[in-house]
Amino acid sequence: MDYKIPDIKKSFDGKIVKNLGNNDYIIKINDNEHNLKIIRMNSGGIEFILDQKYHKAKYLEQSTNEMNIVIDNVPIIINRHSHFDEVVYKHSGGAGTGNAQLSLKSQIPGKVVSISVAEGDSVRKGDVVCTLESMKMQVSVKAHKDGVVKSIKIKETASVAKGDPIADIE
Amino acid sequence: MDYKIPDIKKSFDGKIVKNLGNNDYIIKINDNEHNLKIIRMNSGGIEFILDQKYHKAKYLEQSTNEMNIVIDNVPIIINRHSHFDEVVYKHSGGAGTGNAQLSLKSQIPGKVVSISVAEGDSVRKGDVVCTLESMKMQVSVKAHKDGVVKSIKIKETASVAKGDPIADIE
Amino acid sequence: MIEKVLIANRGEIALRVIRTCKRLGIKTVAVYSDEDYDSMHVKQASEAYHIGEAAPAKSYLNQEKILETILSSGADAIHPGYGFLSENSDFANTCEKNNINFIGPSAKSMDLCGDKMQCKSAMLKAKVPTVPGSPGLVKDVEEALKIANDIDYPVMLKSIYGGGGRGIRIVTNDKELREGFETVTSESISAVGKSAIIVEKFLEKTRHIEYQMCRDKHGNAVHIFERECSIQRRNQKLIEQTPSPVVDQETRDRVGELVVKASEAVDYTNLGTAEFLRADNGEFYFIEINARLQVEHPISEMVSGLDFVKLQLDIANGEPLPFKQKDLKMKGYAIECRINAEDTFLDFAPSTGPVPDVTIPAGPSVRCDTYLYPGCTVSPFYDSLMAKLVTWGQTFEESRTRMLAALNDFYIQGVETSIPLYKTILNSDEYKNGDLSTDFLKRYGMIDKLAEDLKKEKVEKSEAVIAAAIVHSEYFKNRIQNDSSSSSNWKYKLD
Amino acid sequence: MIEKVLIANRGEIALRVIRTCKRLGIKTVAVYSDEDYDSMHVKQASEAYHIGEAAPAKSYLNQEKILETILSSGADAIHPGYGFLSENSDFANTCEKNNINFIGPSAKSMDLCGDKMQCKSAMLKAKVPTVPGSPGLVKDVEEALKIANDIDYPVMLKSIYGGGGRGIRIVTNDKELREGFETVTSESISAVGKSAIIVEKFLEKTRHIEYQMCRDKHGNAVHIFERECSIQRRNQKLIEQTPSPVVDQETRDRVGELVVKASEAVDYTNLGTAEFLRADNGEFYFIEINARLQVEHPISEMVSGLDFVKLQLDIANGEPLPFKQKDLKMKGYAIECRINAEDTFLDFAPSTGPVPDVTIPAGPSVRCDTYLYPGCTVSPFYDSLMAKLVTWGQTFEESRTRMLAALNDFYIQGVETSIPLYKTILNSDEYKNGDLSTDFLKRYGMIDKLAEDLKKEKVEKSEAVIAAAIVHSEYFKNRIQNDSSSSSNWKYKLD
Repeated sequence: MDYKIPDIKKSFDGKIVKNLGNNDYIIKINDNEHNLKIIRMNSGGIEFILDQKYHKAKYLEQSTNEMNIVIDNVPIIINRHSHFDEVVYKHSGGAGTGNAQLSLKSQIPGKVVSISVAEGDSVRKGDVVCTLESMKMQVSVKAHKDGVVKSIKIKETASVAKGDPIADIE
Repeated sequence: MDYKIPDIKKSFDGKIVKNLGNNDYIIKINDNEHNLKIIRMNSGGIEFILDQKYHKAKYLEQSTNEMNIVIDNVPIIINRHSHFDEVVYKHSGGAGTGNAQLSLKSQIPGKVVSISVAEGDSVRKGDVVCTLESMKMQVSVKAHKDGVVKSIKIKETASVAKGDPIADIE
Repeated sequence: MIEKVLIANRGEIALRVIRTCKRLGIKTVAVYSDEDYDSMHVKQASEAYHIGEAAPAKSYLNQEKILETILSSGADAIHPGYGFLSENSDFANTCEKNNINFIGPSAKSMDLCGDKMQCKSAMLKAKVPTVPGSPGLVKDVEEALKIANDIDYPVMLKSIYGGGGRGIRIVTNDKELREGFETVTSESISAVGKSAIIVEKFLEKTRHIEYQMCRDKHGNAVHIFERECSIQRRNQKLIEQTPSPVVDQETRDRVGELVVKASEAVDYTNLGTAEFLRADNGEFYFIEINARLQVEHPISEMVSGLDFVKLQLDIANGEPLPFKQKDLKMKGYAIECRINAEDTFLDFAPSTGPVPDVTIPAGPSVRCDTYLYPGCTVSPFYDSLMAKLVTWGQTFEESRTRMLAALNDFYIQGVETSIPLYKTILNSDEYKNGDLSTDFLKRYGMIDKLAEDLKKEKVEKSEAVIAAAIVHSEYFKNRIQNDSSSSSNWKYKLD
Repeated sequence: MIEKVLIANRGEIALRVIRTCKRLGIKTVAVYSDEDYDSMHVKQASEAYHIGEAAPAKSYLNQEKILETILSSGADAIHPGYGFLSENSDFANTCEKNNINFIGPSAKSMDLCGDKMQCKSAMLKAKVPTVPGSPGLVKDVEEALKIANDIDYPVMLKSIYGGGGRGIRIVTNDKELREGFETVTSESISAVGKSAIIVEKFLEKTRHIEYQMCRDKHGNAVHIFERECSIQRRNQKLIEQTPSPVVDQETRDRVGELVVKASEAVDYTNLGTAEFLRADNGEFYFIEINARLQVEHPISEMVSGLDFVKLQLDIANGEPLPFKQKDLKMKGYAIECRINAEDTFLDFAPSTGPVPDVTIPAGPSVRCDTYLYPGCTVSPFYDSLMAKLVTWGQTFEESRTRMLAALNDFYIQGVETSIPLYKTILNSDEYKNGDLSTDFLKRYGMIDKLAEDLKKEKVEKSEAVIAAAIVHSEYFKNRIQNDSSSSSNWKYKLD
């Protein structure tokens, strides 16, 4: 994944290279490998040791393209190119061909932020059906096929589990 | 409701007498009325002003008969006579007569602590079907009629909303 | 003897007063507005009374309501803190009439301190030097010319009805003065319909140095050393320190004697502050008296070892000072940073709102007086001071490095703060060298330095923050792509 | 010059050392066991290295691993804290051989301090009084009789192989001594197979008073006043204070001179502590030297204004002391309470586990050195000291009331603590009057007083706690009985 920090010219290409178990990972930022040990993590933040140095980060509001992180008390905004919406779309069956399943199911657990369609609406494959918040990120869930929204299975502010039906589209 | 504090001889009869709105209440403890203003409250604790004096209480583990409260940093255990199980039982239809509904429904939102029956089990009216935790209290949900557990609709550690089905009993 | 004090204030100063009272077994009564029911001073006081709406005029400035609360709560004394009613002589007078012990000077003395002209002439009578210039208003340009030549150019012409830079002119010779006199007069008339001009020596690169005054009801007076408060923005103090880098013991004693005279000149009782301008040539000029406990009092507490709120209570109780001037010894160095909710880059505009998370610094010789707690709110109705962060050291360097460490530890989520600016200032050579003046920020381009520092900090933290972002992104990706069984690689469950 | 220090310790003392290093720009290296990956010292250090399993022998006492970490991290010095390897002369020796600056005395001096018999004879040579008695083992009952008559009854017969009360007898005359000698000998033989008896004066109502020693590598030595540490349980200190209520300036100077002699007698360098017993008649007897920084060092820092960790680093760097004895002035009063995770009513048994919530006290002249944070764990593998709570005051009363206020503010959820006991002690007349002795708790029935205080506290809080219970119960009942619409009476949503 690519990351940019405003005010800093170079961009950062970062990924997890290896999971060593016991919460130890090797990550790569641009050309350099680093050891990373996760001490504690939840959707609000992470504590980790990077190359023998402890850091604490808070994840504030996140969108799919912008992350607002406070690292060691220093607030930094990061832009990322994530394509999460597309990945969710693909896994919900939207990118497949000839998928005739009735239910649009959630690919992630999350909280329903907003619902974009009403029962009886016609939707086209790829239309946004609802927006979920998960791990402080907002992700759109898109229709996996053309059809009519027969029933909506979720409510705003409610939580959905992975695999829960979001809507029936016929 | 009646309350007892170990080491203190007298018992306390306490109730809310009046809701004045704006989070102000009049409560009565034994023969004395007090003004109570709720500043903040959640399942973990409460902050309130009682007769012009601020207090902060944490609700630690609670069962229906014993409350473990830290008040202004002082830990105190309270015994109460609550009969919550019975109230839940009654409201789930158990105390009614001729109730033929299929679903045993949850009368409270909560987290499933344990499930006491398996599908196919025979249960008698009043048998404990599961235990829910709500507001740091554990409450038993009892079968509302005799029958066979046809299906269990909940999982351990999952959350249920008020009115969610717990099990079908036929 | 005071047994129950109503604190007619909020925020950190209310907490400051409560803390000492608690220790001394004196009961405290907090008052709060609609905005403050969830504020720390409500939680810490023995009792708390609601007194009205959020707007200060409807609550903390509502004299009748506060008086009523004093009487109904049975408080026998009132501590006004600073701001609000603290320098309101009407209110002090009302308290006196109702036999309520007002912890501060008498209404009469407060009146005198509050009238700048009257106060100045009291000082001149007591031979306390004030900024050279006209003793009062000048009647015409000829008088202005005469005074200007007496005190030497440059001088400042100032309409007492001006303000915000209007109706002020600095002139360097007779010709400029004649022109300036006309301009100032017409500017002032066009702005407020009237003009009244005073002439004052214009001083460059001045320092703001103030002295802690202390006088009991029996006339025993001491000063408790100086504080240098030169680092300011818009005439408001940001950073204070004691001792001042330009005050040696001889100066301290000499000016200190003037301070004692000043307190006598206005028959001041209890704690107060005598403010001076110090010209670049070393001369001290009295400006005014602040007739109350000062925001920056903790640095003086640290070097004197005294508890000023206790001292205030003792004086209010009519006790004689338990020490003489010679008993007071200054020990070490102290610095205070006023942690404001403001955006340095938006010309210090206030920044308000909820504070979901906060980390308060601590440690040996670190003191943080604050009303902040996780989940609190910085209200737009009141002033922007969230915390006073104070450090002490046996040397100046020790107090400075302790302050830097404490500033680094201080985290306030949700509002902009002056913390980053203070880190830049405390790290600057100009600050380290004690090269202070009231135009310090501009003179040394501190805001530009801050911008550079923030950029450097980002670069330093970039790898760590990218690491944090990677984990967040990868975990999230994993969550989307894999089924629940393979996500067990991730020990930590995210909601 | 030391630039990077490895701290071979954990908990609050590791944090204490890190704090000063940070301020001075010295890099710090933390080490941690499996149990401590989430500990505060890991988070605060510049670098952190894992060194092994939870059991101390496999981590914090693992000399090879620690040496390896010093070398691989590039640290040029090691701070041992207290406990663990701090008084291990083998380890100090290893460091010396590897050119690592061990912040403490030399291995040779440490050896001498560690051998009680050798240390005692060094003191006798230097004319530092030790507890009267046999200079070493007595060879027979006749020698014991002679010594007992020299030093006067009562005396204590003690087998050096005994322990836990066995092999000890207090005797008051010759007859008892003859009988006792036999009993002690046979008890010791039956218990451990051998016996070797010493005779010591039996002292009643003794106080534990210790002095801060300070000596540089050039032989300059001072003492930094005394600490009274008489309030103990099972010979472990609970509350310390300085000055001692029974040490006046003359005594301070007189015993202080002995302390300087003591440090010279064992060629001590860096900071250390000389411990004394003070008999009820006012005599001081040297007991032993603690060759390290002491848990209770902050109270001495507070009254001297010194940063002891900085002083340790400066001495380790070979710098001469920057002051002489006459420059050191004691200012004010300080108290330390050791906040232990233990159950007072279970004979002080350790109490361990997760601490979901904690509130750390703060305020003017309050210092709390602690590793606690909300969500941390008190480990059963290490000692029970969670925090050192220290307060200063211009008077003893000020330090005492500040401590009481701080103890009231201190909240630690999840484990039993010694906080309630300290509140009882600090409120007692015996403590206020300075009537201290090492059997203070028993002598004045403090544990019974604590039980009473806790009951009173419950009664005081009963209405408030019942109010909290009512709201909880009523809300819950409401939740069961009513449908969602009518529960809107309740503004607050409970999960």
